[in-house]
Amino acid sequence: MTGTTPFAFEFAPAIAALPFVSFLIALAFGDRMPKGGALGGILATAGSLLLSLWVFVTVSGGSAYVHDIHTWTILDAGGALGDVNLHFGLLLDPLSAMMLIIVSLIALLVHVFSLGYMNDEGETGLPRYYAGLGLFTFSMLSFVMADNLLQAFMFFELVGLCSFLLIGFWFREDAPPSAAKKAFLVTRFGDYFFLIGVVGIIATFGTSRFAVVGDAAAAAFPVEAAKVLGVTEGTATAVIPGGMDPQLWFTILGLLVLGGVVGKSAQFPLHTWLPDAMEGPTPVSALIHAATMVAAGVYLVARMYGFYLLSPTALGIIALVGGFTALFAATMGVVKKEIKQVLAYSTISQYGYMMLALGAGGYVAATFHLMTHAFFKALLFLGAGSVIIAMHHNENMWDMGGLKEKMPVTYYTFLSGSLALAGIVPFSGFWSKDEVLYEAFVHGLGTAGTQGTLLLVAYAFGLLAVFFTGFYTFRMVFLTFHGEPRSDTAKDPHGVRWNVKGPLAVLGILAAVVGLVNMVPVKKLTGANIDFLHKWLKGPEALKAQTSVAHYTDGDTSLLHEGAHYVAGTLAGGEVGTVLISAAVSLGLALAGAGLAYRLYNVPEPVEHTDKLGAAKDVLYNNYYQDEFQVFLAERVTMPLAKAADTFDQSVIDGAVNGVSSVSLFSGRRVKRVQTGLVTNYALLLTLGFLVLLVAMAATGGWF
Amino acid sequence: MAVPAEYYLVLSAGLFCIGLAGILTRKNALMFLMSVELMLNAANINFVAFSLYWGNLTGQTFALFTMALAAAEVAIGIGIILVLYRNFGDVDVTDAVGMRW
Amino acid sequence: MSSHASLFALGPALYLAATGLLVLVLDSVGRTTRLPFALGSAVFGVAAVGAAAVAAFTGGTLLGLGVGAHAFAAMNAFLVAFLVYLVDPSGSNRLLVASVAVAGAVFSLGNAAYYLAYFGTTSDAQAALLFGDQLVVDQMSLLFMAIAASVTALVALASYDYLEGHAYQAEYYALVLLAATGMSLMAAANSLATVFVAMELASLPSFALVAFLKKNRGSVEAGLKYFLIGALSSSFFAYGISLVYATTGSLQLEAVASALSGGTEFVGMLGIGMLMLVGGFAYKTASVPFHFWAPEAYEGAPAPISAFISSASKAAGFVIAFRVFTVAFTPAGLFASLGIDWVLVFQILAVVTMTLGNFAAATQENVKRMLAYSSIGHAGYVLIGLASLGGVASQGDTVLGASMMHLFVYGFMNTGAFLFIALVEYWGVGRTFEDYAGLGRKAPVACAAMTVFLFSLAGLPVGAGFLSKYVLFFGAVSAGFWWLAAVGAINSALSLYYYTRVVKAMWVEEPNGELELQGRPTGLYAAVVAAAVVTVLLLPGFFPIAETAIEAANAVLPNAGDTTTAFFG
Amino acid sequence: MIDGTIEALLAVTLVASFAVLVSPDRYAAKLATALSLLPLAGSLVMWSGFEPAGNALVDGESAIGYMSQVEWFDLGGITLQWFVGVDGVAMPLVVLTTVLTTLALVSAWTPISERQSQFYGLVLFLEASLLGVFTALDFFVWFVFWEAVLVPMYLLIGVWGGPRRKYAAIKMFVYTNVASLVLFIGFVALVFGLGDSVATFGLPEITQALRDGVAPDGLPGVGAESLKLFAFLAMFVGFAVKVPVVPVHTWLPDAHVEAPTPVSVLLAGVLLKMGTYALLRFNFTMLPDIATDLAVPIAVFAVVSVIYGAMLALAQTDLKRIVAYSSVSSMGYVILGLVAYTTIGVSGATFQMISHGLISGLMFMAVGVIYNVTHTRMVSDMSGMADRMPVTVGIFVAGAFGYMGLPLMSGFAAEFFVFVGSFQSTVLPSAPVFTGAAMFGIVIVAGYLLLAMQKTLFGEFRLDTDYEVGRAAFHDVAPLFVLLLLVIALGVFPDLFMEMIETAIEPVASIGGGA
Repeated sequence: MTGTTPFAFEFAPAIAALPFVSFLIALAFGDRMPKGGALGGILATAGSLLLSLWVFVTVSGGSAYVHDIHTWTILDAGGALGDVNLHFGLLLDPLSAMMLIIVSLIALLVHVFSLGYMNDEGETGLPRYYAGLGLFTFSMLSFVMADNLLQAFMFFELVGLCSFLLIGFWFREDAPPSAAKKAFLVTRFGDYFFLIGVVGIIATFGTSRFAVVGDAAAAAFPVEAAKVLGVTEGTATAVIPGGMDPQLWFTILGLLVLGGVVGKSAQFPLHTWLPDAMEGPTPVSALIHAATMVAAGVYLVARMYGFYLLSPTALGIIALVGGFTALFAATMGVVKKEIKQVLAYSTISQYGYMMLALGAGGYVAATFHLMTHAFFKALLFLGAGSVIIAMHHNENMWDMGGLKEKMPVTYYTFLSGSLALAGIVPFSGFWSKDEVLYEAFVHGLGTAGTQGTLLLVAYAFGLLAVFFTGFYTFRMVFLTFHGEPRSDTAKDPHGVRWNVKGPLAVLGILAAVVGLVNMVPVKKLTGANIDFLHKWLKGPEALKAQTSVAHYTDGDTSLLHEGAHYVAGTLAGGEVGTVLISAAVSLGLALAGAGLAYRLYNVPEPVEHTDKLGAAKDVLYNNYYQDEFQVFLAERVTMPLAKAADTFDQSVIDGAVNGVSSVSLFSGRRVKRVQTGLVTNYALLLTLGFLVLLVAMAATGGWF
Repeated sequence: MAVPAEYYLVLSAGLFCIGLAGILTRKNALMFLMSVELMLNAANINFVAFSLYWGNLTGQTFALFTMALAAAEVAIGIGIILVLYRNFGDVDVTDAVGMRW
Repeated sequence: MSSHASLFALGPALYLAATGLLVLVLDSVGRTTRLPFALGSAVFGVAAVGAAAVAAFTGGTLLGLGVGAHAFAAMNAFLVAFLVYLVDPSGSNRLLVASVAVAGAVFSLGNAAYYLAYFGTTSDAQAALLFGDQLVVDQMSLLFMAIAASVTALVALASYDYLEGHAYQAEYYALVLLAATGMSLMAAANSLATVFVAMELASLPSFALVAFLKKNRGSVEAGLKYFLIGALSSSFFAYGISLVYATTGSLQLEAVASALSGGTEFVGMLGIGMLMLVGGFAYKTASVPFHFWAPEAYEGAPAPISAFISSASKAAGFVIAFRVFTVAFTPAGLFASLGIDWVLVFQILAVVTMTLGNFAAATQENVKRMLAYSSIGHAGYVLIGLASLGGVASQGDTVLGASMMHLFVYGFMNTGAFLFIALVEYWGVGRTFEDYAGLGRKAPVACAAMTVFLFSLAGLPVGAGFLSKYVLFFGAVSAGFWWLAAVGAINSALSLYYYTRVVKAMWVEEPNGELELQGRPTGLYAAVVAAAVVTVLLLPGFFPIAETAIEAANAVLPNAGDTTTAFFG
Repeated sequence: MIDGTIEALLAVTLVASFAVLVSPDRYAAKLATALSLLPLAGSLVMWSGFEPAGNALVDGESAIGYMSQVEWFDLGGITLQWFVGVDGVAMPLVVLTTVLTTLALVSAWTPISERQSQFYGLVLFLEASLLGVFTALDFFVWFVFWEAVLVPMYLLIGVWGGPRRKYAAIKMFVYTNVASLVLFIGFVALVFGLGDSVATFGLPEITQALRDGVAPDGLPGVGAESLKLFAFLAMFVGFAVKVPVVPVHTWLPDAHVEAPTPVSVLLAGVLLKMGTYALLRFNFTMLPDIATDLAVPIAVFAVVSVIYGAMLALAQTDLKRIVAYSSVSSMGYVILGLVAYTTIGVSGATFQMISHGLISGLMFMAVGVIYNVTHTRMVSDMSGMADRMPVTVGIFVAGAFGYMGLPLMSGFAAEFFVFVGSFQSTVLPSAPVFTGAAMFGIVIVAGYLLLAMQKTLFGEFRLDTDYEVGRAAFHDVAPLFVLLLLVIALGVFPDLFMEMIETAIEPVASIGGGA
């Protein structure tokens, strides 16, 4: 940070505060306001967007910003750590600036879209809806701007709450509350590990700051960790429990935090909540369950990437989980009937890619894919929302067909998003996904030993998933828009208004072109310096602090090399050849998938071809029985255990308590029988008692 | 001191036990009362005997007290036995078992 | 000081006796002629004033103060009686005799309090020894005289309503007062002879009082059992005295102690004798195994008499036990080495008594009988005071004092509880827990008072019973007998259960059927409320009681209190 | 030396209690509520003017605010005294008590229709006793108040409770009384073991003596170390019942289920804290060496309480029982924080007392408001309550998330502090393992609360009543709202209490040798 604080940063807290105000307004006065509080939300998110853009511009001008806004509390940890300052703060750097724009933009668009999806459809409870959106936007933006892990965790949980509230928006029905519960619970399970991680990091380092910008006095845990491992020089302050090997301990901490990531970003095995979350209103799915909240996990890994880079094991696991999830979810997407279900599995799959990228050292690739995916997936969801409006809230694709002519705007924008999702050049998804796969490929090739093998396996998963992605995407497109209408509503769909079409148009364009910001293959081929995103994330020269991507990726001294020991390799054709081969293979697979979909489903009267899958069909329909497994865990293991505990508690523990009382009363009833009522008995007992005392005294007194 | 003190003790203990036995075996309230008198007199024997043994008058004086009190006790006792008879129609102490446990 | 002068120190006892006689006199006077009485009263009053004048000349000594106080009190008592008589010469004597009885008891109490204050404020105050050391008036005597007097006052006050419609009321009060006299003398008894005589003086009227309701089979049965067991116990006691006398040749307690200070060859005889003495005390205090009379006597007797016997009589029984064992059979260690470990006997008695009392009380259906058993339980608690004397010697005064504190407080809370029963009997409400259902709504004040008594008995801090019980446990622990305290604790918890049953019945349960209460008997109410107020006030005002009790214990324990002589000056 | 502040606080509350007891039923509710504002205001004034830093027991006079100390009487060489005052641990609890009492009184307006003056009077009496417990610094004074709490509690549950109120009330009464007796004997034995080195029952003096390394002389037949161990165990058992710690917890669910709403609020909100407060004051401040020796078993009890309590809550079908068992679970965190012996852990535990007081109060009140309308608390009986009572349900949901430890609410702050503190404990072997195990509670708590909410609050509205189910009255909802705001305020600004707590805890934790 140079000189005085740029003006934009002074206003940065308002980015989050504005939606919070809109939340309060919607909550308090929503039912007395036009549009149920939507206008406030639109204004607030628009304001946030503008401020985000301002911050973006300021950051690109070479400034970054860390600022403590509110000291939560200062804990006295004693010993080496001393006072632990827990606070809410801002970290504005290229990564967060980019993410701010994504979030506020999509939030704005979703607010607008909701006018069409919710207000125009005459929903009740709109103030609650917009309050939820406002609170979510606030939480998400605060999460993005967090300068420490604790704050990140807090808002990570809060977005979970908003997700819960919005999934369960239609609480009068049975399915949404159930889905909401599941969403919160499954992510909570992940957050459990995350929280241990946060606690562990704070207990280890005495701070949970992500980065040090400007202020050298403050410590940041990735920096300290690197010092402990000797990757960077300096004296570190860290308390490792039980004299554990620091490397191992950091890996454990990283994996614990990863638990939250896996939950929130719907990675295997905690992905099961996301498809259910589609019970929520579609704009919510677009905002929360596609573009932003689900991205929080990935964003978090990127945020503390410097820490993960110190642990090759953690990285390997991230890559493997990501690659596997990408493939695993994609296969499930191919048999789904509801349009939103397809998109849900697709979302899981795409976040798998991002995780793969992060695990493979592709920091920029992951971030890039995060951005493009945010746009095209939000677009697809909103498009699906438009279709759902048209279909009177029937989501079954087998009831659709031929909507292309009836709703051209929706169709073309949806197509744009689909092309991006499938990874067809030159749509945005191609560029980002290509880079993801490329990173995994080259690092897999170059890195020796198990690490490299692991990356190659993950790469293979990802590559295979490309084919399925192409297939399910276009199966969806063809079933929805092409062929003959297969139901009465599809013949005469409900129209949509500007408030639906507008956001679609914006996102449609973005989905098509946003990939151009980072055309790495083109750069490699032509040498043109058009990897703008790389440059952006790397930050201006003034900003090459620990947060910047340069530190992660550039050269032999980068953490990627020093910490994770990743080395880039190439195939026979050198770098350019590798780029080309990689791109060609993935594009080819995508086209193959799309082509298969075209053959099977782009017909007037498409039929299900799932029978050809044989035994695999049931498995896929049932999502690999993952839900069943989790339900089994909940209902057949946990509940009986709880009931058993309850029985034990009531019978044994409480039984003991009641037993003491019963025994006392019982002995009381026995004892009082001594009092027979016969005075001669009393005389006898009295005499006997006296004799007993006499004998006792004589015995102890040694009279005999 | 012709008779050793132990003999008096044995005598009084015997008397005491006889009285006690009477109490334990008799149901008639009057017999009960008489047995109590026997026991008190057992005490009196001791007092008188050991008064002699110790050479002071304390024991003898006390024996007088005991007798007076025994008389008072009997007076009260007879009164109670009287109302017992009126209420229960008998002087059998085992009749009065209205309260127990 | 001369024994004649110090006779006034026995004032509390004398007052009770005098009042008892006065009651009889008044009663007869009312029936025959009034004038002699009026004249007699006036003469008494003048005599009292004269005595006061004598006091003025001899001021400064215990004697002088004593005369002055008695004179003043006597004058007042007689003037009150006289006035009552003059104002309502033709009315029934009922109110009169009751008032006189109450007044006499109150004066007795005032007297005791006065002397206690004297002891408390005079650093070199000496105990008064009377009649060749046969009687002693020290703080312990006075404290227990105060207990007897306060219980008597409450009982007399309550009896006014309770006896409505009964014959022989004057005799009733006279018996109560004479029994109370006996109890006061028990407190002062310093020889086995006076102990025995005083005990009989207390017992004999009590027998008659228990059987006072001549046409009530319960009352008669109670009287019979009380009498029979009492007679049996007193023969045990007399025989025990004779054996002790046989061993030591003496009845006066200090003389017994000095005779035994070098040990004795008649260990067996002495041991049996002492055990028989224990039996006598156990009978008087309703301790196992001489307790069998208690449940029936308390249940069958008129409720005020139950209150009287279970509070005052029990306290009197304890005071002689305290005195005999701390003065005559001391130090405990000597007797333990002789093979007569009386502390052990009291430990056994304490444990068995409290356990039996509380366990039997827990399952009663009749409230009065429950209280009877609980009274046995409390005897067990108080026995801890004697049972802990063999431990840390310097803490003996704490634990013995704690026993006295408990008895003092017990005198109010237990009396109050039985008087509440009297109130309920007056109303004709049944005797079982079920019958008490919903009583709290009909008679909130009385039930609130009863709640105070019960919780205080259970050791909850709504009354001084909390402090006295915990000081007792505290003392036991301090003397090293934490296990006695633990047994007490178990029992205390159980007692909470059954006391609460009454509270539950009164406040929690719904009334079954029509519950109509006839009348608001002023005397009963006054007695119950007074007892409750004192019980509560003693909680913050516990200090004087504790101080007095510990000093009293200190005075009788020869080797205790070395570390605890410094009290608040 | 009499400061008069705390005396005034106690006296005002007691007088208010008696005034309400004798007032006519129809004025009792409003009168009690109005009068309860006096101690509330008093405690807030005390809080705002509170300055001392340090622990009342360890740092002595300088750490005690509003101190009064007068000798009362002497007992076996030990002087009993009137000794009251507050430090950074007691002050928040005093505020908690007054705040919750006022709110509980308001929440009683609807459900309590019979014998109102008695009810409100007893609640105020309860408040006075509770205030006494938290301000007393002499053992005997403390014990008087400690036991005095039971009396109004018994009556409040017994008279105004549910169908099994008699059983529940007597169980609570006797169970906790037994515990008191045990701890009494343990503590007194300890004090006597100390011999001449202590002359009073003043907690600071006893603490000082033990801290100065005065080894108890022991009692006849009991050595010094075994006496300390014995005293520690006796007190631990005694307080554990009150907390309650598994396995001596079974009185609590019964008491909660039967108690009327306002009483449940105070029971969960304040009474349980008496146990943990006492554990902190007695066991952990006075006998740190024993506490650290026994760290592992105590931590096991803590973890078992957390997990087992949560599992029990999962199995319940009565909303109140769910919240009751979850209290058992939450109080386990307090024990964990205490045994950690780090400043953060013990402070966190103290903070959790406050936080749990507010949140559990909120939850019980919310369940009560729903019950006022539905007349049932069985999960299976109702569905879709959100349809009819949107505001109440909204606050219920917020409170439930607070219970789950949602950030920016006090529960998260408290649990987080406890976790950090116990994680870095040097006293507790394998501290991270214990911490991690206990933390699993946050998953189960989410499980049962979400499940219960799904079944009762959401879904289609269904409730078999012969009357129209309407919204709750304003005065029913208002206290909920206030509590929610407080929970959030403490979640965002934990330093409202945390700072003063930490200054008071630091000397304690440093005894334990923790970081």
